[in-house]
Amino acid sequence: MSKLRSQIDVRLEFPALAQEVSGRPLAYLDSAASTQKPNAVLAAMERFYREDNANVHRGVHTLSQRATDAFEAARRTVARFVNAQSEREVVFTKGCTEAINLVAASWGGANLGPGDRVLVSHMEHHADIVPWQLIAQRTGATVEPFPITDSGEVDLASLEAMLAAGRVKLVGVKHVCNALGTVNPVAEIARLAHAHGALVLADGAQALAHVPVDVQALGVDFYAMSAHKVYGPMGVGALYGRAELLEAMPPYQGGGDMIRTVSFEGTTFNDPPNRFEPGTPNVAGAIGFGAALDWVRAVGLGAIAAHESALTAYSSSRLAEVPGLRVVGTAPERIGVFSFVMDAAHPHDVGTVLDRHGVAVRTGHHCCMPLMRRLGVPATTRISLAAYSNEADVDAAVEALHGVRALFT
Amino acid sequence: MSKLRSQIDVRLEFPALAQEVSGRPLAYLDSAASTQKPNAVLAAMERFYREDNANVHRGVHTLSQRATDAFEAARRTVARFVNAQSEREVVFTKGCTEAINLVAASWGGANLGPGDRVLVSHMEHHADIVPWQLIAQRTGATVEPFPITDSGEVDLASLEAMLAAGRVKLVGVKHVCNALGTVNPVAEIARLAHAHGALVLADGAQALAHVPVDVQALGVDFYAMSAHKVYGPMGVGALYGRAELLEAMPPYQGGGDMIRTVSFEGTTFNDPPNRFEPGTPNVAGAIGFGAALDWVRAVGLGAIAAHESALTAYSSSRLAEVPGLRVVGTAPERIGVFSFVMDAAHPHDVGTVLDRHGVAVRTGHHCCMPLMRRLGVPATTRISLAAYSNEADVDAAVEALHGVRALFT
Amino acid sequence: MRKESSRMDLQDLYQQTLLDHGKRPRNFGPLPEATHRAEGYNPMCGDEVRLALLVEGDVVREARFEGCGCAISQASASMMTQAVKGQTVVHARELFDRFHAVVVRGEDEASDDDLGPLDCLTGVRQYPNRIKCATLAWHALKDALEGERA
Amino acid sequence: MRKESSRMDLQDLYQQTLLDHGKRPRNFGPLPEATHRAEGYNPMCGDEVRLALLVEGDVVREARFEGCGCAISQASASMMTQAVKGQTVVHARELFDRFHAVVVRGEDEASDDDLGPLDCLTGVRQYPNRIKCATLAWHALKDALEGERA
Ligand SMILES: Cc1ncc(COP(=O)(O)O)c(C=O)c1O
Ligand SMILES: Cc1ncc(COP(=O)(O)O)c(C=O)c1O
Repeated sequence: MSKLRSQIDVRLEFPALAQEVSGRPLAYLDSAASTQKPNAVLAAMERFYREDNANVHRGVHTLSQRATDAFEAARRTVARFVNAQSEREVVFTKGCTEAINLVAASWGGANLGPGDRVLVSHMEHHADIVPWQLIAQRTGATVEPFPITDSGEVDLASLEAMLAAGRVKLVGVKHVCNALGTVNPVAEIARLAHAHGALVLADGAQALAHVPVDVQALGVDFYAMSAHKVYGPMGVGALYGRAELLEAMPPYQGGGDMIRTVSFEGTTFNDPPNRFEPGTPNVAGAIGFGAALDWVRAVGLGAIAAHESALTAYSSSRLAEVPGLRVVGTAPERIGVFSFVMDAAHPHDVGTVLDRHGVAVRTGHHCCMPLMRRLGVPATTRISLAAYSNEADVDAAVEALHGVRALFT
Repeated sequence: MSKLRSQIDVRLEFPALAQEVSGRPLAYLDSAASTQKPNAVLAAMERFYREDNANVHRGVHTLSQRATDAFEAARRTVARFVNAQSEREVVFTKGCTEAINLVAASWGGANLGPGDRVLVSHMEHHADIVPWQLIAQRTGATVEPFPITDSGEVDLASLEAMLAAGRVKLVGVKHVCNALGTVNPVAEIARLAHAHGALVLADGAQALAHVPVDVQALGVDFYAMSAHKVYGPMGVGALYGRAELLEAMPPYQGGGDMIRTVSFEGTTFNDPPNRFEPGTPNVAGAIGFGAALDWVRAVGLGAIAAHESALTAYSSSRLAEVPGLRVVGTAPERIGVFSFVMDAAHPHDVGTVLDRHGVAVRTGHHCCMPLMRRLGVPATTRISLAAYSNEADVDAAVEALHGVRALFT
Repeated sequence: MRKESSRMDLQDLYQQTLLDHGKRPRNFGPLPEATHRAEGYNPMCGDEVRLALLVEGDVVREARFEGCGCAISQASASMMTQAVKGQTVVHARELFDRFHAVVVRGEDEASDDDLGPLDCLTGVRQYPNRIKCATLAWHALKDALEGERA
Repeated sequence: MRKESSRMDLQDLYQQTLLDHGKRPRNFGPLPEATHRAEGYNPMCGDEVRLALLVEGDVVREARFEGCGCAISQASASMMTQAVKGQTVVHARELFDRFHAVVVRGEDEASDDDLGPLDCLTGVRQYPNRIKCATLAWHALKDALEGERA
């Protein structure tokens, strides 16, 4: 089967792509916001609801056992996908944002004090900044940005100097930048941080679908994930945490399943990961997450990355054809994400015009206001690719960008 | 159309019910743990993923606009279902447990101090107790149980005396008890609490599917909900909060969409409900929640309640036939939930035997350890009914219970 | 397979007058002698309008704005300042109400007196996610008039 | 439409010996002179086993338990105490390993020396959600032997 042929097949597995928008075939170039879902993922969730639906962990009956088995199998799938040592290191959450908030509230609440420092890169997502600001407010710690270069890469020398200044308890960094596409040197950052006694939380929201993730090789202490960014459903994600760290962390939220015994005199708590999963989990969501990772594995992350890399090169050269268009973020290590500004029009107007050409892109600050300010742009238009993206999508975008120029100049 | 006929039709809408377990037709009597989902709910979510899937709020493109419209329509559906004054009083959460944790962390964190008291009933769910214990630990407040009677009803006189003793900031109570089926006099509790300057949080997890909920008539300040207990999907729920309370509450978690501006010098926050919804929400889940409430409305909550009430009476008399079986919780105001103990066998063994008769029930403490201790039982077996339950389900359970006696005596 | 309306109506949104105001906004700049000020900010897209009014007696003598954003938000601010300059405060408030009714609530502008040159902003009604761009400056106007004197 | 195995195998789980031990547990009661103690608790169902051992030299002289729970957890505790009483500590540990191997890891008991009277506890293997009931007392045994002298 030729490469092109298999690419066509992959695309057919995504029902949402087979539609017209504004009278044109949809060119969905907003995968960094949320990926489309393949039939395999939808079918796995549908099957669960039609055959096995029940609450988990608490039931002696067959459906509950099946639901529990499927839920725990999904946990093992996530653990294996990121090469955790054990599935007990995987906590299911609502998404990547909740995973980071969990660490900030539980680990941060117990381990940060006045004068302690949390460093996050200047290109971080709001989800990597604000949870730490909130806990810092409560604990007296500070949250400081470590610098990035004009090309959109972390400045390791500055990071090291900031670490050397002392009292850094944790370094937070995106594995892959949603706004620029930069793949950050997480292993190197972890090495530096650990050398100075700080932990590392990597935000893997944009990584999982595009680059191999091995939490042990990266050497990270925490790794946050969202299913909906890797062909899975919304409303579910996961936190990887090193076993001994999770072990020592106090509860994050209270409720059923996270307890051992409850009384008004004193409540005791369950072991991880249950300690951090109060209440009914999103069982169908976890199953969909597992099915999504199975799908990626079956298609092959290597094949996907190769496809995306070729399409990234193609996009690069096609975008260069559009006069007055400037891509921001030019790190050599990057995935298929292009943030750009145009002389002719504001990103918001670009987005509207593109939509009327059937091209879906994101415009704005991409939840990275400090990065936008750092790069001196109020906002950008962003094109982001996935396994199902193809040259026709990019062509449609480029044609529409010419339309923008025609309309506004 | 006769009543029976329409009941048969309702049942046919639930695909998971049409299966055999242990060679018998499944008798699903564990709806209080999680209800089954009608086709309409599954179809609404499937349709979203197949046609409109995109992230919300942040996009200028058509799919994102459709997703946002559907998400906000679901919010209005929830608001109308519980008669909130405005949809801005409805915050989407992961579930009922998260809704309560949100109030405890945000409102509690800002409003509780040393010596302040939170009262929750002795029959509360762990989700209504532990979040308050966690925040009490941080703030120096105390969490105290207010008593219940032997029949499983709240003791209003004692509650009033405890309120009169002063410094009560909030009263937490389940609208309907998941373990006993008791419908608590929430409006009366709210009246008492407000007279003493305390707020009221009602846990509506078990109410929404069975009794009419009008947050304004109940006079509650907060109302917590789970979609999966009312024919909706897992991984989504909602918090109703009075507008002026939500307005004044600090953020709960940090991330995208909950902010106005982010910078390392200082971050400002969005208005409710967005302030409390960081990150990508469970859009498909919210849509499924809305579809579930639409389904309840279409079938008619009155018709459902009448059906369940008749079946509750039937179950009562059939269970009375089983020698050595004692139902705990005999409040006159109750829904179709039966917790019982048997002389012959421990609940856990009862559950296993019933499962082998195709009957799905819950056994254990039902996340109500303090209640179990209060009633002097280590655990119970629980049968719980829903709109799709029928006499055959109850008959199968009673036959299996006779089987338990035969096996163990 | 879903079909959406074509993109013919882009011209309805980006009419020549609007594009012109977007590119060369009128009344853009500081107004140190302002008596009323307000800011509008759209966190979704980062559009910003800082409005300054000089009100003498009942009359809006001068209106200027600064800020940045898309063509629609800038054009809307530009045209709004033109529309209120020299008008009474009462009339400016009426203008806000009318604009709001037409653009947000979708009331038919023909039923009332028309919006005159502001008409070209009503194309935004077909673009729900752009309505806030068009109303940003108008909300700043309302806030400025309701606020304390600067 | 899914089919599950029938309920014929209930008899495999609830064998007469097990039911008998469940109803009239042996070695039930306090052991004030115990040298080793441990508790087992299953938060899922509330089963509780408090185990007390009197170890003299290398030998488990006495083993008693208290607690409450389902037939399986109580019978398992009862039979476990019978099995270890009078045995060496080393043998008690081996028994734990063998029981664990058979019941949890599902190894075929025939491949090794058989479990003797404990055999009737192996029916639980068909009931994944009941395995913890059967192993509760055994984990308490392991903990007690590993723990400090009381
Ligand atoms: C009364 C009550 N409150 C709270 C909850 C927790 O709901 P969830 O697990 O959906 O968060 C439940 C269900 O387990 C319940 O029955
Ligand atoms: C880098 C990064 N981190 C965190 C998030 C937040 O993920 P979610 O919204 O799924 O919680 C996103 C997506 O918006 C992201 O791109």
